Amino acid sequence: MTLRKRAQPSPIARRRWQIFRGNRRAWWSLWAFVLLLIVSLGAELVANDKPIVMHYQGQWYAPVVFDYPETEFGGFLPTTADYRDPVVRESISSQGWMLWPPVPFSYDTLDRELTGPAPSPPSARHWLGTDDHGRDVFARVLYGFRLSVVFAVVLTVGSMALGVLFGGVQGYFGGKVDLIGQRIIEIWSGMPVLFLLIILASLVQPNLWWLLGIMLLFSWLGLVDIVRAEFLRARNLEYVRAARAMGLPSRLIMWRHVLPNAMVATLTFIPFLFTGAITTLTALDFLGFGLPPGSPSLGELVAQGKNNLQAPWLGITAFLSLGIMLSLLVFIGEGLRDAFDPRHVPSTTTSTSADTDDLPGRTAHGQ
Amino acid sequence: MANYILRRLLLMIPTLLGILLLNFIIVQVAPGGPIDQMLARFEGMDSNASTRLEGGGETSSGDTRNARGIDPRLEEALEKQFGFDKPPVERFFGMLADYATFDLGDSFFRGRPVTDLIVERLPVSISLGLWTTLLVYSISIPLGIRKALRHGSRFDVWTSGLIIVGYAVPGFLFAIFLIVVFAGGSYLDWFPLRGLTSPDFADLSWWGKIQDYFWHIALPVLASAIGSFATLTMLTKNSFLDEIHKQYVLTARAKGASEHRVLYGHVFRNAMLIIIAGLPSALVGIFFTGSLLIEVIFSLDGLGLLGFEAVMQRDYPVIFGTLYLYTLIGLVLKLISDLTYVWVDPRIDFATREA
Amino acid sequence: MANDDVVFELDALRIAFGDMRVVEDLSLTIRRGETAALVGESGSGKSVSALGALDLLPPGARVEGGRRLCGQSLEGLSPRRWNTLRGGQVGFVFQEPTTSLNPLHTVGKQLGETLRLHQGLRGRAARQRARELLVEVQLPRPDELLETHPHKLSGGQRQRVVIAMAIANAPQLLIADEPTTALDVTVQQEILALLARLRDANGMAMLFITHDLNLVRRHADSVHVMQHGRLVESGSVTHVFDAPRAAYTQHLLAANPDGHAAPLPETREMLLEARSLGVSFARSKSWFGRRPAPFVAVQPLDITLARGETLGLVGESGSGKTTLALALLRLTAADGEILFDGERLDTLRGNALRRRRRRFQVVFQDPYGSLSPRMPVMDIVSEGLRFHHPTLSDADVEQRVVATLEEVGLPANCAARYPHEFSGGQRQRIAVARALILEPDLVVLDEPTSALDRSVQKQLISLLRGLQARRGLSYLFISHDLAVVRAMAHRIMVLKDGEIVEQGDCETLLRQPRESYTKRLLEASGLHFDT
Amino acid sequence: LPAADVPTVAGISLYDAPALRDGFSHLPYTNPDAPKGGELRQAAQGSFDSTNPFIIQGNPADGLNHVYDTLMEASADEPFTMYGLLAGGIRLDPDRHWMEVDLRPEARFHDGHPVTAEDVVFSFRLLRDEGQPFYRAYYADVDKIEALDDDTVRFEFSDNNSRELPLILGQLPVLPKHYWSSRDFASPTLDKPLGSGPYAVESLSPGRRIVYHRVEDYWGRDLPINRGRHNIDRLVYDYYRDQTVALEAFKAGNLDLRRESSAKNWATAYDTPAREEGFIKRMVVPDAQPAGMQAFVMNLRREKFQDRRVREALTLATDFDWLNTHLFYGAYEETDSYFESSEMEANGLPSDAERELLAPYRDHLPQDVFEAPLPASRPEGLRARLKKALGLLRDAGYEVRDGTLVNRETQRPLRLEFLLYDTQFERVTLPLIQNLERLGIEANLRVVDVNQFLTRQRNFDFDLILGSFAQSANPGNEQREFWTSDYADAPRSRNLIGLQSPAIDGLVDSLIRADSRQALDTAARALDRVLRWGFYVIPQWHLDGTRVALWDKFGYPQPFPEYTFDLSSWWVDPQRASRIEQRQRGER
Ligand SMILES: Nc1ncnc2c1ncn2[C@@H]1O[C@H](COP(=O)(O)OP(=O)(O)OP(=O)(O)O)[C@@H](O)[C@H]1O
Ligand SMILES: Nc1ncnc2c1ncn2[C@@H]1O[C@H](COP(=O)(O)OP(=O)(O)OP(=O)(O)O)[C@@H](O)[C@H]1O
Ligand SMILES: [Mg+2]
Ligand SMILES: [Mg+2]
Repeated sequence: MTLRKRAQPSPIARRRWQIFRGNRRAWWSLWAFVLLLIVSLGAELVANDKPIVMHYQGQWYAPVVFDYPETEFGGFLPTTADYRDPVVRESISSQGWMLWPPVPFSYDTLDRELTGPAPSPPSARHWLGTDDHGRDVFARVLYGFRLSVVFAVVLTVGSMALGVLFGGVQGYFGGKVDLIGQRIIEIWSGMPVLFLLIILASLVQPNLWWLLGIMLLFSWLGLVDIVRAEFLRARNLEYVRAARAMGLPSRLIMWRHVLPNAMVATLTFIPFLFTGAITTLTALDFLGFGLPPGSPSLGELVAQGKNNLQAPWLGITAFLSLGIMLSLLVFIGEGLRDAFDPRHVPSTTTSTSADTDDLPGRTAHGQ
Repeated sequence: MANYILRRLLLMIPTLLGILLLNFIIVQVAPGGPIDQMLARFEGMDSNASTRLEGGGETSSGDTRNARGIDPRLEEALEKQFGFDKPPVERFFGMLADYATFDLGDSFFRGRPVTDLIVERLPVSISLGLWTTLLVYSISIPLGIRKALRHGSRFDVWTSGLIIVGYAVPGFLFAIFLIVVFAGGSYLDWFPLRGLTSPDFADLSWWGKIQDYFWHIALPVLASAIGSFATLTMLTKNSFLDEIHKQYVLTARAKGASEHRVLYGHVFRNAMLIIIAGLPSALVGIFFTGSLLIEVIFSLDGLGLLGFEAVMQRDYPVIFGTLYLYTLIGLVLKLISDLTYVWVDPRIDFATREA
Repeated sequence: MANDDVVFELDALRIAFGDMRVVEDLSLTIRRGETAALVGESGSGKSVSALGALDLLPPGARVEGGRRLCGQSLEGLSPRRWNTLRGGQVGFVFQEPTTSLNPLHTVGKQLGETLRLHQGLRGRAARQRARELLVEVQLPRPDELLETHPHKLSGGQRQRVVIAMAIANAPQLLIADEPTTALDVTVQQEILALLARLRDANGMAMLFITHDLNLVRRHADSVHVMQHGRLVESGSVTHVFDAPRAAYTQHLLAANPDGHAAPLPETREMLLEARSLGVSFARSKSWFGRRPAPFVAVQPLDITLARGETLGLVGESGSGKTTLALALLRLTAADGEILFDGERLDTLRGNALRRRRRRFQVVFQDPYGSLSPRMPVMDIVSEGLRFHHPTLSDADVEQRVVATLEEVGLPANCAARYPHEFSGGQRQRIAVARALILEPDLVVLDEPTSALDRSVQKQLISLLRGLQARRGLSYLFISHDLAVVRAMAHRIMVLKDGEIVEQGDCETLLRQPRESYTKRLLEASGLHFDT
Repeated sequence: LPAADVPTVAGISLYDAPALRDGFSHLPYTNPDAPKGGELRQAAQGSFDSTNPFIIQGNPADGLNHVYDTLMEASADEPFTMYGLLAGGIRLDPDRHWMEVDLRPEARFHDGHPVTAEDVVFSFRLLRDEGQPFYRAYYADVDKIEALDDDTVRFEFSDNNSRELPLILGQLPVLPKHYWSSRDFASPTLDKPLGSGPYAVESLSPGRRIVYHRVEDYWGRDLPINRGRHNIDRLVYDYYRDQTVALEAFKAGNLDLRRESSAKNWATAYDTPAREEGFIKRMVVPDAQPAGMQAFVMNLRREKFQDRRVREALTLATDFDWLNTHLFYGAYEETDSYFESSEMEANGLPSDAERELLAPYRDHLPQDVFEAPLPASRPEGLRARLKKALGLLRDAGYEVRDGTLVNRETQRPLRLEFLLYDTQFERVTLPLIQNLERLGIEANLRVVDVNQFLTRQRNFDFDLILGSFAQSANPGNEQREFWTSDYADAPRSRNLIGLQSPAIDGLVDSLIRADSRQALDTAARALDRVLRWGFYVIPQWHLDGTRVALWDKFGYPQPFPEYTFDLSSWWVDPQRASRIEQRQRGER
């Protein structure tokens, strides 16, 4: 028997990892995404309207972490100092120094020394220009990326879990569970989301978490039908019967046998669910039921792009941020798909055929 | 099966009731009603879709004419006219009784039957929905299949890139882009800016009408389709990747079936289940609620806009009438898609499986 | 050595998956009207060679060496050419008949497609021909079957459909990979006779892959023996069988299922009892038509199985063996009473039933289909163990998996591979390992040895018998291979059309069959059951 | 006074006599020799589904007013002066208890039926009873209407308080009785309406476009009031849902003229080839209409706004200069008066007449009203203003603790919420909020949908909202609703501020009772003074004029009429029009 020697602790995981790494596009996308995520998580240190550290009259300050009143630096306002105010800046630099983040604007900083009208085009001062409020677009994208990613991650994971759970249970058990479950879902999906948002907005100032909650209540509905269909089909397959014969409980059968095969759809949807979540935020912002005004959301940037056609950098930036994020996710998703595909051919053999625009496995595939 | 269908059809009644009731309650709870809306209208504070969706000027012009205020008796009259003097329960059952006979009532604000409003807007929605769906499906599915065949190749990568770009570009931004470039005064002035047909449509020849129609819907359809390619293509690709290595594909190959036959005759049906599963909701979405912004931008009066405006204006008859209709169609579509599952894959049944 | 007579020729064929070489230097030639048998150890590369010859391997496989059909090289053929070749000039019967059919197309449609592609037959003509083909391969109820989807057919029935497809266009070369494993001996005889007729009439060449040396002896002209991906011996049947040169060939020829099940203890403790157990399937009805009478797959019957006993279940293909077994294990809906270890099984449900399942395990007739395609072997085998014995540590589980895999003759290092990367016989053994690892009291084995060569078969049988002796296991053993049944069973039950025609003690029944059906079975098997 | 003793005149004015003598030949801002012909295409916003603009239901098309003649027609050159149109002669009781109108006997509807007194009475009743609710409010003081004979109508008024009523009646559109008596007036229709006006509907397609053509044999074409007006042959209203697209349509030459409401678009959106080639031109048409007050309104019903010093501090936090240069391309002017850019705006120190009006309330008013000149002096530069604001807040009993402004007594922080229903104003509100935050005020912006906005506005459940107090050249009764105590607690009233000040009540009274322009101006200035020194709102900005961009094919009289932007006196210059047409054709 010509079985390959493998002596790793968890060979299958290793194999998947190897395949994933073998897919250069996915691998680099993962890195890029992680990098972006890290940078945006540390957004306060990258783009902020406060110095990271400063030295004034022989004392050290860390304005990013602590609030100091302006009076501390010779001003008259007893509230948190505005370090961008020329008066404050002058006072500090005459008796010390400040270390500014690479982008000296936060997402809500109005550039009061802007020379032209806002939105102003990209320049050395504002790498991606300013939006129509006079705020730095780069800083907004950075913070917006973080916000959107948090929103999208939670929403995606949440709706995946719910969608797969409900769709799976209905498809797998069928009968009454399916019949009644489906009707309940139909009723549920008939809920007027817009009205719920309106009601919500009349009760509280909607914030990220509120929106997330409401969206989570409905976003999973889109997945249910597809997962259910897959489960309806898969439950009749021979290996599911085999798993039942083994005495496995339904949850395990669903989780380990049916789900991995219903994953095609689900896995395909992840990147789109992810960006879909961001677009949902956009739409909500658009309708005025979104994040509180001033929040750095990519959606708001898109809206601004539309309202400021004369300032194409707004639309382009929004489009690029969304596009890059989606591309990275799709590529990572493809890598994952391959890694979990039992039939995936390791890149060593495909590397030749993969790059010729030819059917893969020229000789072997037939035809 | 006939039994199952019958049961499903009967279950539609409580489902519809449930949806209507739920909506009725929630809509009652939401702040502001049609009367406030009506009064706001007199005060010049319009709340139609367009004002919400775009940036305009920085000054709000007040209208002196209306500076006179509103007669409090008017409010009462309106209440009576709209039937709000009756208790909600009575209104709800009245509505149900009407709906049972497909009488959807009259719009508060437009003073016309809801059915007329819907019928009037159907051409736009059907045009947009039909052509968008056709375009998307006829491109995405073959493309997805091709991508599955050439998984990992350069073709696969660049097409992925392309459709992702299409997905990432916000539809309305793209629509505006199309308008500015292809229909505006600054660059190419090739396409009309708005509407479904030209003003002189009626006088055109038979062939001219067709041309005129497609000339008008080209941009809107493109704009509303652009974002839809990605999911469908990727879904098709991945389902095909999943199926393409199964043993029966080998059998088909061994039979001497051509690649095309293997893919479309054998794999297609096996892989299409989830795409069929997603179809009803996609259809309802595209036809009825879909492209609100596209409709606004291309000044098309479609159902999406009708629904949105009805919500914003609290035009209850329109809200509930359309809801009733869409839900009914949605439920029927869902039943049809369930039956399609069985037709596509005869192994599927809906019977209970015990643990 | 080009010769007009040579239909098919392989020249130093080499096949590798990645860096794993599975076939090395395989050369053979087949002439018109010749039946060449390819035999060898399970996993030695027989199927892969056959697939490789026709470019049917999955991507990632590398095929090198010369392949010629009727003197024409098969390298670099255009897709169009391949299409006329495959299915037309070359018929192919796959080893796994159960999974080879498109699950969504009716039998009629799949047969019709072959006919249309190569003969241009359509409509009534195609249907007529398809029906004839079904009759030729001995399928009952041909009209109904034409409208039936594969999942409603028994294993043997599916196999015959595949054969019908392969011979539909009177190919010049027929590659048949274990074509008769799921067929009972009488049908097997008829099918092989049919193939022989075709061979003689059309001058068809046949590459016959099998592990059944009896068949080779009786039906083949030449034989090629493979081991570890290499050809160890080839020659005419008489030559090789009479004077095997290679050690492996000698070993293979010597290996015959022998021995008998250990005698039963005097006190027979009942483990499984079923009373008037019957299974019927609703026939699909046309719209608004009246529902036709259900198809009765198993007539209500009684069955008993004692602790430590092996009951051999034999019978015609499609007679309801698999259905009966599944019904006994509550894997398909059935009427009647089932008692397992004194407990009513048919009324149990949910968790209670699930807990019991550890005690009765099953090896499915279609091992490929019964293995989750996305699970590596390690997970497949260990899954039940982890669930039923949650206290076991990872290391323990792993060690037991490795041990079990070794027992069934699979090396432990295959644990990280997925099912599709195995040969038919290997998969069968994975399925056996999965059942045995739970240490059940009863195992239902549905054709567990159909894809195994004699030597592995022998090894497996002795493993099963050993376990029985040690742990008092009971087996319900379904097989067409009477030699194996004889080696395993205490008692035999003969099934025909869902009815028990005869049952009794193994030796007695084999030596003195009472029913004519049984007699025919025995005759056809070519075995001689004298003491 | 009996009707016979009252002279019959051709025009009436709110206070004084109309500027034009009876028998004038044409309105001063028209060109009697203007060529007829051409086309004017304009964008309309949204959609329409009705041609009946008078009723509640339906979404009426634009431009329907061209179809109907009114009793009188306003002059764009004078504030609140009207000349007879259908009315050939007017007899107005000097005490304004009644008015009689003589219809011109030659007046005809488009179908040839004469316009009779019956039609006037019918129209009046129809609009009052079935028309939009404002008609009922307008005509509430008309006690009686009566057709004296075929051509004479008499209106009788219930009290003489509203000087404006005769003018409002002058705006009465006259509908054909014979047409409407067989039709349902109350529900929307898409039939082409029948009127007697200069234009008639040529074609319409609901929601898309409506086209009017000039009625060639319009009965009134040679009236002095119409001479040189209604020159353009076809008026086209194309409906666009989206302003961006409408703008593109203009640039593409599908529209001839566009009023621009956005400073940003004005500054950036018109750089097209057509403009460089001189085919498109932009201009700001000035008008002398008072700009009114657009502002963030403080809700005085809330405790925190009771202190004038707090209110003043809040007004100090706006940075108009920054907004104007950075957001508005310098297009606007800061508003500081409630009667901005009109005679009624208060300036410098109060005049004697004003002092006289103010004197009775001296005790209730801050000293500044009498002693400080307007506009109120404010420190230059944001920092200085913030400093002053901080000082004011400290005086008012607030102090900053841990960065937040808290009331020294109650310990409660000063929290403000700006309520908006429209995201457009976000960009002007956020800077203000940031400035307020530097003072330690916890301000936030809340954008809700219109319905909720209305509900909250009705219940006066807000801190600050965007309010707009539009002013006409002749302020009148509406001032009561804007400023007086009676309306402070009336739901839905327009006294958003919640003013309850006897001084203001009194000043409004004298304003409404003013019997000459002079008296009116004085009262308005005094009122303006009091309101401004009360710091009830955070004023915003205004624009004196209308921004129009047009394809350069129009002729228009110059100088423009003083008060209104009036397109009816424009004409199409055939030569320039054909040049533009050539260009359009050449490019396609
Ligand atoms: N897709 C694959 N990837 C990797 N290894 C494979 C793959 N398919 C088959 N193999 C390996 O190739 C070897 C030969 O397999 P093959 O199916 O030809 O065996 P076989 O001789 O037909 O055996 P059996 O009699 O059991 O069917 C086996 O060891 C199997 O594990
Ligand atoms: N799901 C089903 N629906 C309808 N008929 C079925 C179904 N499953 C099996 N049958 C029919 O029941 C009969 C018995 O099938 P079964 O699989 O038990 O045969 P078997 O004895 O195992 O045959 P083989 O030896 O060929 O595997 C066959 O005729 C088959 O066509
Ligand atoms: Mg094999
Ligand atoms: Mg069987």
